[in-house]
Amino acid sequence: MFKKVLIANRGEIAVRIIRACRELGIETVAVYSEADRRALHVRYADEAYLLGPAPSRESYLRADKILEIARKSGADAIHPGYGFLAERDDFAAACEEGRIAFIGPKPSAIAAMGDKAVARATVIKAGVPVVPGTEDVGNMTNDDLLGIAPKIGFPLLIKATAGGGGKGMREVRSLEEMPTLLESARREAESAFGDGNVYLEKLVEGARHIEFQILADSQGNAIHLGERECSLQRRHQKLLEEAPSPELDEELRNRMGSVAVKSAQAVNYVNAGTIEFLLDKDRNFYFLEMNTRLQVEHPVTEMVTGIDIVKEQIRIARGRALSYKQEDVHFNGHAIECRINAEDPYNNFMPSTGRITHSLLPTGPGVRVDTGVYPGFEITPFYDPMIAKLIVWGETRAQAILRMRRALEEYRIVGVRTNIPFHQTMMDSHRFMAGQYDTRFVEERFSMDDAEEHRRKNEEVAAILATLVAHQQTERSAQFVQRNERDTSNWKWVGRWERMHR
Amino acid sequence: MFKKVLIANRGEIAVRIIRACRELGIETVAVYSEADRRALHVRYADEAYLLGPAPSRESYLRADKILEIARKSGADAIHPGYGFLAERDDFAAACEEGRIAFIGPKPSAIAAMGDKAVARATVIKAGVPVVPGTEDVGNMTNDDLLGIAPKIGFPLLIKATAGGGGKGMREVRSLEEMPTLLESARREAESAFGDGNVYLEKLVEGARHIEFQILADSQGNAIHLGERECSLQRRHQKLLEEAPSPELDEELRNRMGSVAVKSAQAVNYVNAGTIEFLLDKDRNFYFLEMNTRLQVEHPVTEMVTGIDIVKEQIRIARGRALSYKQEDVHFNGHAIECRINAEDPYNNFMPSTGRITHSLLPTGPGVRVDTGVYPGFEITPFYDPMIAKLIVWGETRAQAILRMRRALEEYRIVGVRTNIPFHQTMMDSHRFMAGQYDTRFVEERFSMDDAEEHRRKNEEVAAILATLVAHQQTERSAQFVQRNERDTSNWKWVGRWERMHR
Amino acid sequence: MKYITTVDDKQFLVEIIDEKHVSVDGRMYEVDFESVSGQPVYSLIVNGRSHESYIQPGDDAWQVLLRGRLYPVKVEDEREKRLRAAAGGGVAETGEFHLKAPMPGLVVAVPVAEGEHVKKGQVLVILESMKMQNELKSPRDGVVNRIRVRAGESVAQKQALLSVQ
Amino acid sequence: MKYITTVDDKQFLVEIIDEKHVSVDGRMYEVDFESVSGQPVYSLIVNGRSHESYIQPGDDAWQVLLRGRLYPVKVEDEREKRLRAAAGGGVAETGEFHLKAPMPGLVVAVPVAEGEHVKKGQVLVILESMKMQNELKSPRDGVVNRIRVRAGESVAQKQALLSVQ
Repeated sequence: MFKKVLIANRGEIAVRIIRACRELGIETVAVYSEADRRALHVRYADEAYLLGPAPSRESYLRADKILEIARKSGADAIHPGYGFLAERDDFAAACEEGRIAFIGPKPSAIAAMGDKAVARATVIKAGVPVVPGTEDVGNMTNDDLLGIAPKIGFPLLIKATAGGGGKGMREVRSLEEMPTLLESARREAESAFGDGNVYLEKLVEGARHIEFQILADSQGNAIHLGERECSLQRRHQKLLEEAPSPELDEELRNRMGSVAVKSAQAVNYVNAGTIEFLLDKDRNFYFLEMNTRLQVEHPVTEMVTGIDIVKEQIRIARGRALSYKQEDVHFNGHAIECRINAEDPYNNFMPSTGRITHSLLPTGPGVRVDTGVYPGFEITPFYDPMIAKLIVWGETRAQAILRMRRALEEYRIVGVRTNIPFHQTMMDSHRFMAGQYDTRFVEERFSMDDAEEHRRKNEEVAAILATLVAHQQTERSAQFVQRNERDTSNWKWVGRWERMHR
Repeated sequence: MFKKVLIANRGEIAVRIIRACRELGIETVAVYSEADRRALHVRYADEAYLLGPAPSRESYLRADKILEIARKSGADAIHPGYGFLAERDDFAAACEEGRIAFIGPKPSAIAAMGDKAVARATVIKAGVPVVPGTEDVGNMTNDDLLGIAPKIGFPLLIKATAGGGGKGMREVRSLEEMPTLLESARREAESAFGDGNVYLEKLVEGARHIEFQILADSQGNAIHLGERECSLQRRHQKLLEEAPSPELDEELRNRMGSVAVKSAQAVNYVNAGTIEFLLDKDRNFYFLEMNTRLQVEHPVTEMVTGIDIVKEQIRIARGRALSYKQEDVHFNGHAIECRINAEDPYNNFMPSTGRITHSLLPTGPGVRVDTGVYPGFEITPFYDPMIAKLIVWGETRAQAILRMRRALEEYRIVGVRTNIPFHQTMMDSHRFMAGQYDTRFVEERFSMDDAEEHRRKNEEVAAILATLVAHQQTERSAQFVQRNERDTSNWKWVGRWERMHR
Repeated sequence: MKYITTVDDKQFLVEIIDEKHVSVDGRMYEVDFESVSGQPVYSLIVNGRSHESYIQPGDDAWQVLLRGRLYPVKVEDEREKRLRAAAGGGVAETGEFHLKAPMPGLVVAVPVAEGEHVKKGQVLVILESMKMQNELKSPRDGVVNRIRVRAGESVAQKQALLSVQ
Repeated sequence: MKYITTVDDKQFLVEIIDEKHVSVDGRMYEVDFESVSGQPVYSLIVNGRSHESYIQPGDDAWQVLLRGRLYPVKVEDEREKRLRAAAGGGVAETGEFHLKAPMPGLVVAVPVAEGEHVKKGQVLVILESMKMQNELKSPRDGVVNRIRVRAGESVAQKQALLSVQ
């Protein structure tokens, strides 16, 4: 067993990994930026070391410093979480050289899957279907891409080869708008990954985003833990995930699952990873990309399988065989995850910063919250706006939705705006309830004004509430005036006292 | 379906029931005492009505007022939770008369099982083994009891016939000490239940307290959801429960389970209930009593079966058949519940009151918290000291213990003392880990000083921490002095100003 | 005390009678109003119905978050209402609009120039914050004025970026 | 600044050198000490080890709750230490002990009388609170004095109940 694991990350995922380590009796080392001295992962870890100033480049992306801290603290292993250094093959290789276990795949697998163009080429060879797009190419110029685009056909997507999380992604409807979009995609990719390379892919319309969780050990065993439905996205950022997908039946699940396992095996994959597919209206599916790391949305899979994916990752990194065979994996009930972001859904999802002054977590049966924040914590503009993940389990999808609805209503966060109202509106949406949605649903067919009837019902209550608060404020400021008057008279009294003792 | 349910309770269980109702789309009515205006159940319910002053007799025990509120608000049903009016057959009967569904058993079943002496007689007739003790008797005088005691043999227990939760219970080692103990038991029973009747029972030594969760519908179906191990008690108050019991195997579970179902059927039981057994060292088991209501510790059963017991209670009260047959009930993994009480384990478990100023709930995989408190809430001396239940699930008992250990470490409550350190010490106890404990373990073989090595390790850190805080305080008070000096000079300045303008 | 309270497009005449009574358009309500743990979280029980709300002052209206929905609510006493009526409507459409940074961040681009005519909804500034590029748009048609930032510059929250006249 | 700090029966010489350095019995430590969200919750990183603690002043020692264990810690500067040494030990065993109600509650019984000799550990008052009967015991041998409450009486927190001399 590892004795000590360094977690090269922050926020909810660092806390999640610390929890797994603690439950395995492994000591934990946190690293933190100056903005995160009071962050939960620092509070919960056994050891904590400062990396540098708040910007990621000077802290969580400083591979050199992180390795130095690992050596200094005597950590046997590093868990990279997601984002930051998680999909950097050079970092995984540096860990290997430093004789520190990297809790993730081999550098070669990261490299093969990390460059989206190489990944496509690799899985095509293994007979896995892919979305039509630019093939086997690395550094394409804008001219190259503009030339190939009409052959792929519009609409199409520009995607960052180093990408992830929708960063550097742009949708192109015509050749005319393509040059500008290429520029902005490259700019965003450069800023997010330090790599401005992009490639093109046909936009599959009416598609669902379905991904399969893979576990593979170093002894050649590879299994899948079923799918996650991740079609609810906005600007290519996932907002809500569920397992299982309302669209899949067992036959399709088995078929896609075995293709997913085959894709992972094509790069001799070891550890936890995710194969993303697009599923079109006719139930054809295409390999999109592989995420060679733990996903944000891994908890929905944990809730329906009972398998702790992070613990399994650690087990695999120690060289042990998987605890489960494919036939041991059973799916029980339904799970939904809502990503709670510090964003204002009433103002174009504008990020919101500030101090969380009050917070009440939803708890009770079937509810899990993964978060890195707490009352008193300051949300800074340096990192991504996800402050918590709210996950529920129900015996059926309907029960999970009803439970999520009550959990969202219970969740109170005061001090920053959050997208909780967005999720509440989603839970009330008939299309969502019916499971009828695709990746364009949020942007094209969803509105925050949906629930007009709900609204009318509570207008009078809102009027009473605001009037009472306004009235209270007026009364209070009147009292301030009165108190000031008393203060003045105090001063007068001092004067009088002075005169008396003159 | 019911449209509106009144919850005749407070605290975590009121919140638990509101959650179930909300997930079923049922409106909820809270009732509250003057001390509970800001309580969580009032905040979460759709409607809320004041009952009266803080003491239970003037609020939560006011059956008349509660029924009036039910009528006024148009509630179809009342859920009594546990404690307060939950086991009062007259209240259940009054609900029936008022054509409001009582979410619990028929008054006749409450009456039969509520009087412990009658209960014993009833199950004996049905062929269920009981602990030797006073039989078929109601109002026994002290003289009667002192006469019978030697026949039962010492040690024995005095128990309140209206009892529950260990109130009015006393252990007697000899005839000499019995008169005093009878007095104090009757006094406590009178104060807790308004009924000073007591009976005697042989004390089974080295026994485990094992209880079975029963569900029975009005159509004659009755099943059990397996057992809960509740042997960890102090002063007959349960502190920690787990499911399954480390002592039971499947054969014994089936045998005890079917006796439990038979006991419930002996009183034509309908709804959720619990049969408590003593299990002695030789694996003989004896019926102790039936709790004709939801139990505090129901969540451990929910965690291992996936069945929402409160939702099932509501379903049964509507006259529907159970959702499950005995063969649908499967046990998965292991669950532990720690009752978090506002009590100081370092000071003889003295209750602690005050305002919770800061609180951080443990969350993440496999953790559930049921609570009625939040930061800013005031713990008053009027109600019982349980402020939360921390429940964890693990694939195995060992994993559940490790998870509970990390959850307890994460749980921060500032403002009142809690028994969290007690549970932490328990999780480190070798006997607990091995599952080797009985109902006397906490009082006779457990010590808060157990973990001496742990202690030594952190003494130096504690020294540094306290010195830094003390130092900071000294510095700060020095600053106050300086500020006061400035204030004085301000006054001087006023004087000077006065003189100038004279 | 009487108030004219506007929610969405609906107007209510709200009278605070005493601590426990409020009338709305002549309908009398019994109210029990408490703030929770010193936060802008309020518990209101009105004729038995329990509501919890998070209420913050906004630019020209209270922001009331109630069961997950946001209600901007304007509360005016009768004197204010009369004054505003005298001044005439259409306040927001006239005068200069000052674009301020809604959060600290890095200016990625300013795709407009001083003197340029812009349409309502047109992007004025792209601001990167929390790893996202956020487009700050013009709330109305007008002419760009006083650009105070350049691409590559870091800005503080509420820092003035430019105005539209 | 130098302190003599006692935990359980163990004494440490703790010197606060500057904001970032502390020496304990001559061993030098790098410390990073922060209070969390304005509460008596403290985060201490000492030579890389992260500790979180809840620290409250007690009657004669700081109550330090660290990883679930409670440590009563006495902190004295050198002057205080010398004074106490001069005054002689065994402070707690002399003088009058005043029994105060640890919480509000109802006095169920006072099973002792004024002038009665009591042993250490003997029950002085039974106080009902939170539905539990709590036995308040004598911390040492002595004679009961000044009983100020009777059975059936309600008492406030910290209210004086009786004393033992």
